[in-house]
Amino acid sequence: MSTEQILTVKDLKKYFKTTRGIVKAVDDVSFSVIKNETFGLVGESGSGKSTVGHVIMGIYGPTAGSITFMGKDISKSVGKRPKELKKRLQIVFQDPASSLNPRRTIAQILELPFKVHHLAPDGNYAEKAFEMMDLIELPREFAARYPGEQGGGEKQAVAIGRALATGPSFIVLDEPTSALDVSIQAKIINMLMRFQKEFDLSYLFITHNLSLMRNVAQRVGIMYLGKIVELAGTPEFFSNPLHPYTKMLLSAIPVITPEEEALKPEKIMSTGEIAGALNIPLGCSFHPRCPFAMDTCSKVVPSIIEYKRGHHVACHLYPSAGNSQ
Amino acid sequence: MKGAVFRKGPDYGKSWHKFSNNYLSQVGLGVVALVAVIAIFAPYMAPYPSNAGFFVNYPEAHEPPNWIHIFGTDQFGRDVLSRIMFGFRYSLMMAVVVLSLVVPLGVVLGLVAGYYRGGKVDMVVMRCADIFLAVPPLVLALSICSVLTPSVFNAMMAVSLMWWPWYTRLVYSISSSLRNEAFVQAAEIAGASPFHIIFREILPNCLGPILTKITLDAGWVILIGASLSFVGLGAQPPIPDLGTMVSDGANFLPEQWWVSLFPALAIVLVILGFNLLGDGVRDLFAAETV
Amino acid sequence: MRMSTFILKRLSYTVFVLFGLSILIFIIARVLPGDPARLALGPRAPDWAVQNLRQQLHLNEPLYIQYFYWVRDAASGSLGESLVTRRDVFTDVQEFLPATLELITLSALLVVALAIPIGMVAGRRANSWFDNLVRVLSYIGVAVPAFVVAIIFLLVFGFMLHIPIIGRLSPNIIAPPTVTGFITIDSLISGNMAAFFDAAVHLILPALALALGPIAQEARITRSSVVENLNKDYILSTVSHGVPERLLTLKYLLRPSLIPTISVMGLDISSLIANAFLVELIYNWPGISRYGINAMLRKDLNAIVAVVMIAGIIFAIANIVVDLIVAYLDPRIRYVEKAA
Amino acid sequence: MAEQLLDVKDLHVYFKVYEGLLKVLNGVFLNVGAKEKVGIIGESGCGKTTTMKAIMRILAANAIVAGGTIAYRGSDVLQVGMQDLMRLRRTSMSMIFQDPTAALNPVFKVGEQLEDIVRYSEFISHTPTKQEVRTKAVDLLKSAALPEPERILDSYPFQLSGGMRQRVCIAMSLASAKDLLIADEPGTSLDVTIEDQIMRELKQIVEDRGLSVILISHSIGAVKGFVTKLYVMYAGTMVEEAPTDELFSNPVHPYTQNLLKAVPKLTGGGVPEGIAGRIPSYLTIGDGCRFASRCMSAKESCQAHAPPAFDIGNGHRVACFHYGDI
Repeated sequence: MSTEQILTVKDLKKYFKTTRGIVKAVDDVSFSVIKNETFGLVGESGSGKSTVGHVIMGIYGPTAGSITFMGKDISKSVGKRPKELKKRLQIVFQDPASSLNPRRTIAQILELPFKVHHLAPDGNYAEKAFEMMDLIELPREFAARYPGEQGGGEKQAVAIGRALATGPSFIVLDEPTSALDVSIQAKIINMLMRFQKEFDLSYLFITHNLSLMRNVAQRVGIMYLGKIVELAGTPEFFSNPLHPYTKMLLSAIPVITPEEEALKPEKIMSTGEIAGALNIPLGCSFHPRCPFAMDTCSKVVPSIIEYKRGHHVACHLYPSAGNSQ
Repeated sequence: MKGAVFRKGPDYGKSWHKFSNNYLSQVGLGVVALVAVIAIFAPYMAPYPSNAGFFVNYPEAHEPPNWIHIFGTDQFGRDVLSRIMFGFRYSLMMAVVVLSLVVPLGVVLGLVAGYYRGGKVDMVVMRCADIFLAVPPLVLALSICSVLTPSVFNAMMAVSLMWWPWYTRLVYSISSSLRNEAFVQAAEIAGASPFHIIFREILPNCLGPILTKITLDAGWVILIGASLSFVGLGAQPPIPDLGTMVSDGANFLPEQWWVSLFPALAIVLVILGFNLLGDGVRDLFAAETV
Repeated sequence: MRMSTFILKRLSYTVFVLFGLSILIFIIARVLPGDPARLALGPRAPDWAVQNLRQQLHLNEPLYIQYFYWVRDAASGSLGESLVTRRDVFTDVQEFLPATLELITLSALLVVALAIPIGMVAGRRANSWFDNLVRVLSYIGVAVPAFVVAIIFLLVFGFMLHIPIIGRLSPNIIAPPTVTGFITIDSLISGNMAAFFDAAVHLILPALALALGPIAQEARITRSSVVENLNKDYILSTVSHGVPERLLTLKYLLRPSLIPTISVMGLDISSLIANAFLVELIYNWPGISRYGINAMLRKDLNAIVAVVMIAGIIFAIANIVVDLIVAYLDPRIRYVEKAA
Repeated sequence: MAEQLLDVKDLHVYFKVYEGLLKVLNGVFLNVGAKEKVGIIGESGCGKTTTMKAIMRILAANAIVAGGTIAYRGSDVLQVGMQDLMRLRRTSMSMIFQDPTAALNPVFKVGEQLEDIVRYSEFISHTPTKQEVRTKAVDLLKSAALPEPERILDSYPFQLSGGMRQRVCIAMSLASAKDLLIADEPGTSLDVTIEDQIMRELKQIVEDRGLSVILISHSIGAVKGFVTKLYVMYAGTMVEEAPTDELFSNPVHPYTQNLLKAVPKLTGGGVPEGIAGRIPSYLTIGDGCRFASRCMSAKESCQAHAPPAFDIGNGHRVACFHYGDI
């Protein structure tokens, strides 16, 4: 497998100004996605994982830091990006009920990207839409239907089809199955995995579901209050988690088989709640919930270090030159 | 859900079914249709078409309702029923002219301000709308009419000038919230132009409330027109405007009550019709999104 | 603390809007065809007199200078001379405004006092005979314009039942000394019960004529809000915990249901103010609206500007009051400020 | 077997909507013994919440109970008089709603809401003083693992975090649930680490107080460690009932089997195919097995009429004609 980086995020910051103060939704996040891999970004609500995806898509510009995509800097909002780039970078949103316009037919939705980028030389956009429907396994007679009449799985398939239309090389998957039932989730995930191989895609897979992540991602990053606290290859990540927060998450996941239970790390009881984005604790933002918190934890922000080869962690328990004052 | 369907629009069959099951909306549709037919064919349907304008027949003045003049006659001996039938013409014309001026303008302003939410366009448009909405529309319309020469045309212009902000505000509230919807973001990411997003993605989602408001407003515009002429700042005699007829007739209360009361009831009928119809239109669009 | 910021923001925006309104109405009065000086002096006045007056009224200056003079004068309590009364418009306003305020206040109280209980009962007993009756009546109530109601009242109560309803007081009653300007209250203060009853009778019908439409409207809104709330989880949860019926309805159901009702009161006040212009005319009610109509019919520009501004101010104050009540009812507004 | 507390038999609940009749619940059964912990799993729209609302008798106005009984301590909840129903709701059973944000009245302080419930639930014999009510409310919040109960009582719901809101709802339920606690997806709207805490606390409370519990969830893992008996629900019917361990080791109904398979495992190995199709429309649903349209082993006979629940021993019941061949 190649290690060519298709997308690199460096020191990314996204702050939102509100009347009650500044919300640091994303604070100094760096990672890169390798060509043809699925990079998983995991976190609870308020961790900033979706914001990362939205900044990459240019839904809003970053406050600081850079995003490099296929060698070009794209640290700006979508309106200012070159059209050619827009074709290469796509997103599937969490809830297809809101990402598909309820007043446009499935055909109209699927034709749009082809039309915008003039991707039908003969002008037969309807045919393009039909072909896309074949690809996402939707009967052609659904073309004139509205999204509201479809089930969640079918709607999400349409959203995937729309993302694929322009022939992208990178897709942000923003919790693509969290609005779906388990029995339908499987079909969508398998479709995504198939397309990845077929079309040489790289994914940034954002989710709160670690079990799902285990099955789809090659590498995983965990976010907590706007920062990545741990990042590793999936097998290493699940067999040897380092950060106390990761351990807490893993022990909190409900599982159904004894084999899964055996895989969990020593039980770390989950305590406390994620802090409000307006009053992030000083030092390590996880320290109020951390059973291993030390004095330094409330004072010094741990920087992220490569503890082992390919395994990064931001925690004072794993000292390196940078963290051992 | 069964069978291959190539429908171009939402399920109109179902919507119509729902609409036609609503007894009151049907009454509304009936009333509006009746008024429209009377207005269009007034010269042929009115028993005394000549009574619409300058016409004097003193021997028959102030006749109470009878078989010859079902709604009686006014101080000049004109048939009240005939004048009401012609009155509908001016009422409907008022509604049509005002709304066809106001709706496109107000809707486009609201859409654009909503799309560029937080920007300068939003600032200017919505602050202007707020200023126009700072006083009841009738009051400002009255004052505009007062500095102009009272006429049907000036009344229409004055009402139009007052009415656009309602549409701007309505559409703005929808479009500014849709601006952040994932489907709008998806269109942006696909590279769609602002024109496409405003008119193809956002506008269709505003249609339900807009059409409902248009239907309801038809009644209210007619009322405000009648109010202007009731005061004497709208249509001028001898134009058979319902408002003018009510106020003229009021001078002869209580003895010649019919001169005032029947035009008043005609106004009520028109407003009631549009109100009932408007509720039906609202249901129609609610049914569609089920 | 947050509440005061809320009020302050609301007030400053109101001042901005009223300022904008004053410019708008000033433009209407000056830019639209018609020479105020010519209007003041009449068509037969010689041209030199008109020119003199134009000079005196700064009409030859640019518009923004004229506006500046107007604002300066208004700040010092002068709104210019009325062509009709030949007094300063400010004096006229002082004389006529209380009557209108008395009328509108009573109407607004009637709306709240009648619409909310009607809507609550109709919503609680959805689809009962009472609910259906309310629905039909409210359709009619919304559709009948206030001036039509006023004429029907005049016919029925005035001419058929001979109840005195023209003006504020019968000619044979001596008005109580002015304290508040509300004759009903003034007569109570002075203990003049005859005047009180006479004033109340004169007041109630115009007030009701104004209030009928808003009552119908608000009853409908309250009803649908109640029905909607009855299906909310928080009401179901309260029911499932066995909270007594009375407490459930009068506390847990009433308060959230009132929020939309009260929010719409602003629009109702708007319709009360607008309709007062017609109803005062019909009942010869000596208020600011009737004064305004007379000014409009005679192109009395200074008076028109003043009356529109006063309508705007009343409307703005009413809206602030409505916002405060809504903020009182809904703590989310009090505590959570919207993110910018 | 333990003492019987709740016995739902053949429950049919329909909803009258504009388009016609939604036949949502079709022959639902449910059995809860004293101090028994029962779970119901099923996907969204399968009628879990409707069943619970029927038990609490808080169904929407357009609901029609078309048949069945809900025996609670021997008397039918659907038939008892208003006074008895009120007594049940105040002192015996209670329900925690899925979304704590929706379940708390947004315009009243937590204290007011909780104290009103306490006043009528905890003090049956006399009218309590304000102080008594307050003390009791504080106790309840403490037992729901809420720190600083006084501050919470003085807060509006929107000032609390999701986890705290759900704990407030639990406290409210504890006031009136002396026998049966219904928990409708208590952790679903919360984050994983918070859900984990809430479930642990809830389990502790239920065991300490000796309550019976019905725990509803669409997440199979969340109920597993909690309950001793599980029901699987699909499209308004109970398709399988078994002791928890039995259900996981020996699922019999095709739906249960596929559902268990479709859950992504922490052990990896990819995501298996789920179940094709979707839940049928309650408007046009036929008389046959409601899973037949998505079932790989469906035969023609499945379409004709609904399978009854066959008892296959060990307290294991399954509503499938072909349970033997699968």
